[in-house]
Amino acid sequence: MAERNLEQLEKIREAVSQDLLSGRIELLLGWEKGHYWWQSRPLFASSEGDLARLTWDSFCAVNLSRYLLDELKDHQKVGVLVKGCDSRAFNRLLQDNMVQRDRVILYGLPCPGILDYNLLAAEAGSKLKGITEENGQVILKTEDGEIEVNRDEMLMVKCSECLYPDPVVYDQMLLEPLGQKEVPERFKAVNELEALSSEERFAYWEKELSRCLRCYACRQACPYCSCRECFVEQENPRWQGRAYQPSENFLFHLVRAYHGAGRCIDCGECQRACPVNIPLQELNRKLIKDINELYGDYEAGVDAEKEPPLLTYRPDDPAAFSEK
Amino acid sequence: MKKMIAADELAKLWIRLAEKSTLFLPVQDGPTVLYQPWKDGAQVELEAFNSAISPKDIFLPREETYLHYHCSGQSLELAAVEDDRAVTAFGIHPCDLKAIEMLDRVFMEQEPADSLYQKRREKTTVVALSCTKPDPFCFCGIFDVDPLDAPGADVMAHLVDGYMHLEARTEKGKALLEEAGDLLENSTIDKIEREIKTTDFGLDIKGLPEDLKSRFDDPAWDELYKSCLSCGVCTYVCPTCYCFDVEDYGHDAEGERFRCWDSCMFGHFTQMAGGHNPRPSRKERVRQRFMHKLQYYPEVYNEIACVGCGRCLRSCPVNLDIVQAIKALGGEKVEHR
Amino acid sequence: MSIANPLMPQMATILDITAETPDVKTLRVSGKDGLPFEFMPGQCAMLSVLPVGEAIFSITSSPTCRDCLEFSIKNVGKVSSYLHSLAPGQQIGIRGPYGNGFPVDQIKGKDLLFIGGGIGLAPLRSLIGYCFANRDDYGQIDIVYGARSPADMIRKSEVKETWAEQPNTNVHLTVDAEFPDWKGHIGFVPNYVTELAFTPANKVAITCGPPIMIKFVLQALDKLGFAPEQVITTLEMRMKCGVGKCGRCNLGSVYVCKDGPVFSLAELNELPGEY
Amino acid sequence: MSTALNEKSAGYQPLIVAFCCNWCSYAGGDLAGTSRMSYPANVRVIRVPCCGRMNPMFVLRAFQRGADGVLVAGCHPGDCHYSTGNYHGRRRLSAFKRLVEFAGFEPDRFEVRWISSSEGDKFAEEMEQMTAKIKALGPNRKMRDARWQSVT
Repeated sequence: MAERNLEQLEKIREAVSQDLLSGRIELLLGWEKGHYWWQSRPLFASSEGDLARLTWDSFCAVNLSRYLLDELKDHQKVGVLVKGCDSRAFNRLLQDNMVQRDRVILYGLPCPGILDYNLLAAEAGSKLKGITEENGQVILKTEDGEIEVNRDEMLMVKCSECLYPDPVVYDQMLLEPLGQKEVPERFKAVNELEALSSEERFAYWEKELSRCLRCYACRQACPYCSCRECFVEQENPRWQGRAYQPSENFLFHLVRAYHGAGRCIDCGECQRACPVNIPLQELNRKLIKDINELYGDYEAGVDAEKEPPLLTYRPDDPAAFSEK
Repeated sequence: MKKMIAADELAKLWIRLAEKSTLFLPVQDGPTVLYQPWKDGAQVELEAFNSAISPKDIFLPREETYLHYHCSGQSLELAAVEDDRAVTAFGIHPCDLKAIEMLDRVFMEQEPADSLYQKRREKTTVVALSCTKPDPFCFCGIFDVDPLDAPGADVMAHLVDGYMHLEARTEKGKALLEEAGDLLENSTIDKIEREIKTTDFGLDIKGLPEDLKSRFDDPAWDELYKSCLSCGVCTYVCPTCYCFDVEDYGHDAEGERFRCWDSCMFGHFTQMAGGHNPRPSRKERVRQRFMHKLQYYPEVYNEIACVGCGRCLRSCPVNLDIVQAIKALGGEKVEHR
Repeated sequence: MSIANPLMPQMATILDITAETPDVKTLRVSGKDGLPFEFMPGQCAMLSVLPVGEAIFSITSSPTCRDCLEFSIKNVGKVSSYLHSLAPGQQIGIRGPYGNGFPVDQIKGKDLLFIGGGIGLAPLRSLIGYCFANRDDYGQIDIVYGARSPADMIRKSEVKETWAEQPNTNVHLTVDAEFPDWKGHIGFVPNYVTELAFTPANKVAITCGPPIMIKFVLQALDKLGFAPEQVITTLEMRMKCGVGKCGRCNLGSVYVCKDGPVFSLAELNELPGEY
Repeated sequence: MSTALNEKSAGYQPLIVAFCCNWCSYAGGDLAGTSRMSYPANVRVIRVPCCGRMNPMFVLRAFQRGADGVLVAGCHPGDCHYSTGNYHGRRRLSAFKRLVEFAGFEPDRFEVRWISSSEGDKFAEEMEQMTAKIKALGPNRKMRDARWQSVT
């Protein structure tokens, strides 16, 4: 009911099934449908039968690259379907020496952005039965008839500000590239927060972070959080206490974000994974914005050869403090 | 005792109830609905389906300090910390109340009883609220939850045509209605008629617990866990999960000990000091969680530890939820397989 | 009505601390007036040092010892290393007893074969002491105890002198490899058990030690003809509450802290092998 | 660090934690001391091998446990004992400073300064200034752990 394009899916299936059958890859990481048409979940396909479940539609949000950390332990060669963000995540892991390039086949899928079911349902008003898509529009099929909405307005937060819909690294591009996007509003939320007073900003974060359950979904979904042992679990010294105190919430979220300084690929999986909707991308983007301002434009994950800004320096670097 | 109050007068009721107890209500907090202590101006969302996190933390708080210590030289003093406040838990849905009754068995019926939980439970008056419009993830029907009635409630409430009808079921419930007697009028309805349709996802759970007894090493476990991210979302939003940790905070001279939520999905959960871990990988941990719900708990208490609230379906970032698990383990109607 | 908080420790005092091996110390701990609580051999207690935390240890003294509890503790984690650093007179928190303990009545009238390795002797020692105090209730007692080196043996003088002198009792010691002053048996515990060729008739074997030793001891006993019902072991798991609620130590629906830690091999065979 | 100064007393005395590079600022502090220069007693100095060794958790932990201000002091650019530690430190601490400000800390609460081993006077002066600025800001409550009790 929500297939983006069956022709596209056939094309993808054909390419990957060839490789899976010939043994070029042992496993394909893709997506399959969940319980409902607006859910697509990870698929671990190792046979043609598994591939019958493969899907490619407007709900394939899960970033698959992170699964390589485990799957490369069990498989010699793994194929991954990568959207723009998944491919940047792959570069992140590559730069962190967590994966080997020659053991992975990347199938590029240019992605116009993932739709947010909650936005669709809110727009629909009455019960939403399904959608179709056409020329940048989404047609909502509701109990009371059809409603047409602009697709860009129905995107997940993480996609509405995406700069790179096309995969930046791939072995095989399976669909037609979409080209780089202009996102003038990328730092809008950051700018708005910066305009507040310290007190207001603190109150804002204290409230947002107070919902944190410390479930660590943000960390587990994140391609830059690939440490074997996270500071959170470190026993000696014990940095992160388990209490739900504001001080512990701030410690976790500031350090988590800071560990992504110059490394965060801005895929937004942290924020998507958060069960209580904490705006985590604002912390990540603050760091991206500052580092770009201070040390030159850098987009993590776009070019695996380019050195991350916090791993290098120039003698004449500016500082965010007085150097007199 | 059956009373009612106009829905637009409810704020008066909140004020009254909050005078003598901590009043928990489903409140809009940013983009989520959570059960929180009521404050003036809070945006109460009685019809939201469903709160992002279950109301279990009214009874089993995320964090509760139970002792203070003082040390000087070699001597140590321990002082118990007790929480004696009365609580009103308002707007608890039948599924969530059933889940709390499942926790009761673990924390109160099973020896030794947990005094922290028991005290809080005894001090709490539960006002349950029947459902009006369940969301697509609600599947309480297969667990025999009646979305229109919560048998364990102190007061059973219904929202009908702009009125909230309140029926006291226990002494505690009666006392609550009497407390607010001047705000209430006699209820005009006798029985609530409402058709509630929830999905069943094609599940058939009959005999599943017994069936799973011999399936600890089932090949289904080798596939099911793969998408798991090893985060704790499912366990923290779940109304029937209750794993906890105990931790100290303080320095050499004084501090406290508290208990807080923990999750069996975390790798460190079972890791021993020497390094050995009986559940070393995601596979063992995913199996533990689902087996606990579907086999271990029912083995002791004769009931699957799930109420179909749908929170794990809504919140798991990779849709690895209990329905997925039940299906993978063969708990599906024949025509759906 | 008011019930006690099962997580609340009571006060205890460390009477003395003895170094047993390079990484094991034995703590003698008393409550306000003697024993903090009554217990049976094989049961455990939670020791608290604040703000470091709490950890569960098996009680190594016999309940017939009335003035204190003894714990032989290996330095492996945060709490254990902190306990090692304490001095006599220090007050700590204690709660317990936890677990089922050894089936002292069920094994009455039987010959007993104790098989311990390293720090694994600690829980066995409680039962051994109990059996000696009720000597007439039990048949012949064989004690096989091994360690990596002579220096790694705990309660050495007690094992060699006191236990070996008891009536109808044999002590068999072994170390993993040759050591200059060691004149006893050399070899791993499971092999020694096989060499000693114990007969299973009217005998119960009770074993505790590192997991790898237990695994091979069970195989050796099986070869000697011991039925699973005749073999008893005690498990170690991470625990936080001790009362079967916190969710860490379960094997299926069985909680090691409450329904264990003592299991017969027959019982263990019925449970998920997650230990 | 576990000393929270009495904030209720009339003359508020802030607690400032200064992480000083072993090779320069720490020696600068020494020089200030041996030269009999005076600087406020509000500063607690913690020696670190290099400002490049600064872990952001050091700073946050100080705030959690009662610090009203945190200062990191390292070698002037070009003078690092390990050649490049402070160059890296400059980038990292700049990003971190902006992040904690974004989280709601006043800019003066967390500062970075370059102080060499011969700059005893600068050391004393910076400590003086930092103390004055924090005194003006008043006690820090942000990120202070409500459970942290002072050692009496």
